[in-house]
Amino acid sequence: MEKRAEYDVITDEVAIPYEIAYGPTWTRFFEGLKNEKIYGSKCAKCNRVLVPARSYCPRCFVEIKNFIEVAQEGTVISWVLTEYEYFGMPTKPPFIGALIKLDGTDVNFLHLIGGFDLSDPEHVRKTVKNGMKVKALWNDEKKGTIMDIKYFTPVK
Amino acid sequence: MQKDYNTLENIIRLPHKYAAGPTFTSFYEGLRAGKILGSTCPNCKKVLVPARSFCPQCHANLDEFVEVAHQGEVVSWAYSDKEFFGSPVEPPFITALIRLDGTDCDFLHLLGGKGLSNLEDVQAKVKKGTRVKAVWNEDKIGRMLDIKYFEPVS
Amino acid sequence: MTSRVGIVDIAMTPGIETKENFLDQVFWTCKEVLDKAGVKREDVGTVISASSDVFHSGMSCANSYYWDAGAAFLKNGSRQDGESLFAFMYAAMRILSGSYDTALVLGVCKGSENPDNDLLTHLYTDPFYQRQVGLNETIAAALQKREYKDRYGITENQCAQVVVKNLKNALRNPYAHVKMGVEVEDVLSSEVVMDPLKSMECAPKSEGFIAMLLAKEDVARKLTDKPVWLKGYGSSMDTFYLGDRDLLEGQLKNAAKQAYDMAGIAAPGKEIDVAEICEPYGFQELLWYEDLGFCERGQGGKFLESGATQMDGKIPVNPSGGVLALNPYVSRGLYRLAEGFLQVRGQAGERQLDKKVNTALAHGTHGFAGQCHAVAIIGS
Amino acid sequence: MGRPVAIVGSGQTRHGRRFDVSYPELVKEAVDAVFENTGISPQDIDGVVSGTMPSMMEGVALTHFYFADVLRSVGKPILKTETCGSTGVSLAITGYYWIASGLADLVLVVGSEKMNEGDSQATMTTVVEPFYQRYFIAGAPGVFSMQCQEWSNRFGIAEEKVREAATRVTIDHHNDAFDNPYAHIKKKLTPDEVNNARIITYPIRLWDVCPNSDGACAMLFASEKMAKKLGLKSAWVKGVGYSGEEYWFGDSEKAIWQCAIDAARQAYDMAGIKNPRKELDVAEVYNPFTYQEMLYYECFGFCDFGEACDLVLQGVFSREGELPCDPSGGTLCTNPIGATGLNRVAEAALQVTGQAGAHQIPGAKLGLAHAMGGVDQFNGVMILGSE
Repeated sequence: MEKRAEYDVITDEVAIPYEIAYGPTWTRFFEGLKNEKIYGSKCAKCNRVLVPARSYCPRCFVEIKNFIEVAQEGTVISWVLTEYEYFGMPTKPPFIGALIKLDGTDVNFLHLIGGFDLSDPEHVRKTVKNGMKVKALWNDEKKGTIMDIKYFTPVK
Repeated sequence: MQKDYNTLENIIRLPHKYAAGPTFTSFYEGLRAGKILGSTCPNCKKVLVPARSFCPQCHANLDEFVEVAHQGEVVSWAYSDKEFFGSPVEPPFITALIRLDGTDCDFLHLLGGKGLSNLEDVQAKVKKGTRVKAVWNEDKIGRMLDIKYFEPVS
Repeated sequence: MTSRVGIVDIAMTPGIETKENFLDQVFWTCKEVLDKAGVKREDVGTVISASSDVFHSGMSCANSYYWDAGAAFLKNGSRQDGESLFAFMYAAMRILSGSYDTALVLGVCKGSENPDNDLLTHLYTDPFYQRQVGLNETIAAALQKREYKDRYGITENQCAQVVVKNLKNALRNPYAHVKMGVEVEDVLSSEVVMDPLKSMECAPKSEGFIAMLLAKEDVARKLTDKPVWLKGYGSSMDTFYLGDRDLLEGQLKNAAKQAYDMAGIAAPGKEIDVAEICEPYGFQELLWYEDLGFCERGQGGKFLESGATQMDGKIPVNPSGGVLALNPYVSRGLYRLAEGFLQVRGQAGERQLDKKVNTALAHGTHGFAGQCHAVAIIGS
Repeated sequence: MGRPVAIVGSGQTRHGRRFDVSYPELVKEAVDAVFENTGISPQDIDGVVSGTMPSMMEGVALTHFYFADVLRSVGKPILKTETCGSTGVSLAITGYYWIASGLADLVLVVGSEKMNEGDSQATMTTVVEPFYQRYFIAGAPGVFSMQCQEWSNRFGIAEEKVREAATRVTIDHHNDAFDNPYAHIKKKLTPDEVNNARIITYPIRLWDVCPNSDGACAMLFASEKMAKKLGLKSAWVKGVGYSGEEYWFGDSEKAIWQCAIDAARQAYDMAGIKNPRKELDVAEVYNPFTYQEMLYYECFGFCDFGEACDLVLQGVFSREGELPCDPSGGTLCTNPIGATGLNRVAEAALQVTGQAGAHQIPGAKLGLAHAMGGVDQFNGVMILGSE
C-alpha cells in the first residue's frame, strides 16, 4: 500500500447540551451581583474570607453558611493580556484577565481589567502593574452572571 | 432551605478532524467505487470487514484488501422509530449485524427497503439468517452510508 | 504485599435528580463518610475518584473540578475514567503497596445535568465506522438481546421478570431513583425504545455521589468493629468493534474467574450470599448470571424463574433494585459494592436479607454490550 | 513501602501532525515499539493502564474501549487513569502501584493524544466551569501567563531578565530536540526571533509555548522478580509524588506553588534525596511554557526561590550544566498531552539506563520525571534510578 503524509479526514463538530445546577450558594452569589454586591464567606476554622461565597472551606473541610459582602476594590496580584482567539472563546480578545485580591479577603478573585485602550500591548504594559488598585465597574443591565461586573478599572 | 435553584445551560461545542489513516481511506474509496473492502489475516485466515490495518485477534499487520460479497445473513437487528443524537438517518431505521458471505465477523449497518417501514413488517420479514443485500446510494461520497441499507433478498 | 484491605464505611446520595450544586454534593458525601469513620480530612492517606468527562456536566478533566470538594486538597490522589470499581481497586492497590493506611474512594455523576446516556455513549464510537451507522449503548444492547433470545430461547416474559424483581426490591431502598412496583404486563406493554427493548427494561439516568473509606487491616479494625474485606477482584476488556465479538460470549466470565481465584471461591453459586449485578438493560442480568457461574449457559431465564435470585432465594441478586432502579452511570459499580457492604454488615435496613451474609459480589460494566466488566468480592 | 518496581522498556512514536494514521493506529505504533524494543510478548502482560487527556479533545469518549485491541488489553484487566495534563505521570504512578501492590508482575502503561484532531484550547476551556472562571481564563496560556506574572512580581524579578532567561530556555530546548528522534519541533532559534514573536497572552510569546502534537508512549512496568527474569536494562522507581490544590484559580498561591513543592517532597522523601540539585543527574520537567519550567526549578528545590533566571543564564540547567533539565527538548518541543508526562518518564528511564542515544547525559544514574495538570492545579513527580 502506498504511504502518504495525509489520508482522508472527517470533519465534525459535536454539540453536547448540559444543564448545570447552581445550588444555593452560587444562586445567592449571583443574586448579589444583580444588586451590585460581591459576596464572600468566612471559614470559622481558618478565618479566611473566601470569594466568591462558599458552602465549604476546601482546606478545613467544614461547612460554611455565612455570606459577607466584600469590598469592590482590591489589588492586582497578576494579569494577562490575551491576544489570541480560539473556538468557542467566551470573551473576545484582546482582554486582560486578572487575579485581584479584594480588600479584606484572603484569596484572589478572577475577573477582567479594562476601561482603557487594549490595542497596544506596550500601552497596556505601562497602564497595568501588579500591586495597583482597581475597583469594580458594573454593567447597567444585570443578568445575575459573573459578567454583571463589566471589569475592574484602575483607581485614579 | 429552598430546593430549587437556578440552572445554567452549558452547551459544549467542539470541532474535530478525524484522520482516517490509510486503511479507512482505502475502505471509503472502495465504497465510492461501489465495493465493500475487507482484509484477510495471513495468520488466522479470517476475512474481516471493514478492512483493517491489523487483525484484532492475531495482531498481524494487514495491508492487502479483498473485495467481499454484498450479500449476507442477518445476525441481529434493532428497530428504532425515534430521532436521537447521532441517528444515521431519519427514523424509523433498523440497525443490524450482518454476516457478509465469506467473511468471519459481523458487519454493522442498516436494514431497509422492501416494505420494512414499521415494526410489524420487520418482525414478520426479518429473522436470524434472513438473506440481505446491499442497496447503494446513487451519489457516493466515500462514507459508510454510501450503502443506503441492506434489504431482504426475495 | 501487606495486610488486607477493609472497607471502613460508606456514604452515598439517593439517586433522585436534584437542583443541588455538584460540588456541594461531593463535599457532603465525603464529609459524611469521614465523620462516620471519625477520620479527619488531613488524616486521609490518598483519594481516588471515578468520573467520566462526558458524564460530567460539560466539564472535562473532571477531577480538577471536584478535587478539593473531594477532600483531596494537597493530597496524593488520582482518578479513573469510566468504571468506578476501577477506582475502588486502584485505591486498594495503593494500600496494598504499603504506601497508605487509608484511601478515600469517590464516584461522582450528576445525571440531572447530563444529556441522555444514549447521546453520551454514542461518543464511544469510532468516527469512521460505528458512529456513521449511529451506534449507541441501547442499540448495542438491543442487538445483544435479540441474539440472546434467538440462540437460547430466552423469552420476553423472563426479561420482564428481571425488571419486576428489581423494581420491587427498590421499593425498600431509600437510595433508589425509580420507585414503582410493576408487573410483567406493565413491562411488556411499555413503550418500544429500540425493538426488542422496551422502556421499562432500560435503566434511567440518575444522580449518584458515593464515597467509601478503605483502610489497611489493622487501621480498619481500629476505625470500625465491622470492617468488610476485599476478597477478590477481576476485570477484563473485550474487543472494540461490535461485529468482531460474539455478544453472548463476553469477558465477564474471565473477570469473574480472576475474582473467584483471588477470593478462593470454587463454587460461586454456593459460596456467594448476595450479588449486586450491573444490568442497565434488564435481560443482561440473566446473561450475567450465566457468566458469573450461577447457572449454565442459556439457563439465565430459567434460573430467574426458579426464584433463586429473589430476596429469599439461594443467591439473591440486586436487593438494592440494581441499575434499573438507580443508574448514576459512572458511579453505579460503587453503588453495587456499597449495597454488598451494607448486606454483609447487616445494615441494609428493610431490604436486609433474611440470612447471614458472609460474602457479596459486586459487578460493574460499561461499554457496548458489556465491552468491559469488573467484579469485586467482599466479605466479613 | 511496596515491592521494588522496575521500568523495563518504553516505546515512543514519532510526533507531529500525524494525519498519516488514525488514532488507534498511532497508539499501536507505541505499543508495538515497546514490545519490539524489549522482546516481551504481549501475552505475558498482567494488565494495562491506559489514558489520554480529556476524551473530548478527540471527540471519542472513554478511549480505552476504542483502543482495546491496540492496547493488547482484550481478555486482560485494565485501568483508565486520567488527570488532565498530569495524566502521563499519573499513568506511570498507576503502573507503579499496580506492581507495588503485588497484584501484577508486568503491566503495560500507555498514554496518547491526537491534539491535531481537536481544538486544544477550546477543549481546555471546558476544563473551566461556565459560570465563573471560563470568561477570564484564556486557555492554558492565560493561566500560565498569570502564574508567571505572579511569580516575577512576588520575587521582584525584572521583566527583562525573565524574558532573557525564557529566551535562553526555548533556544536551548529547540536545539536539544535535534538529538531526540521522537521530538516534534526542532529549530535553530535566534534571540530576536523569540523576543519579537507574536504575543499569545502577554507576556507569553509564540516560542514560549509548546506545540500541539500527535503521539503516544508505551512503557512496561515490572516486579523485581520479573525484571530479573527478563534481564533487560531497567530503571527502578525510587520515588513517586503527586499533589493537587483547589480548583478555584485564585484560592492558592501559584508562585510558591505548594502542590509542586509537595509532589517533589513526597518523591524525594521516598527516594531519600536531600539535595536534589546535587543528587539528581537529569530532570525531565514538564515545561509547556518557558516561564513555568523556571518556576519548577525553584519549587523542586533545584535552587532558591527567585534564583532560577540567574541560574538559567549561567547554564546550570542546560545540557552541559550541573543539572541538565529536559535534554529531550521537553514538552516545549513535543506535547501530545495525555502522553507528554509519560514521555518524561520514558526519557528519564532512557537516561538512567544509558539508552538515550544522542541526548544521553553521560553517567546519569538518578533522574526526575514530572507532569502538571488541571487549572494550574496538579503536579506529579517520579524519581528513577539505575539501581
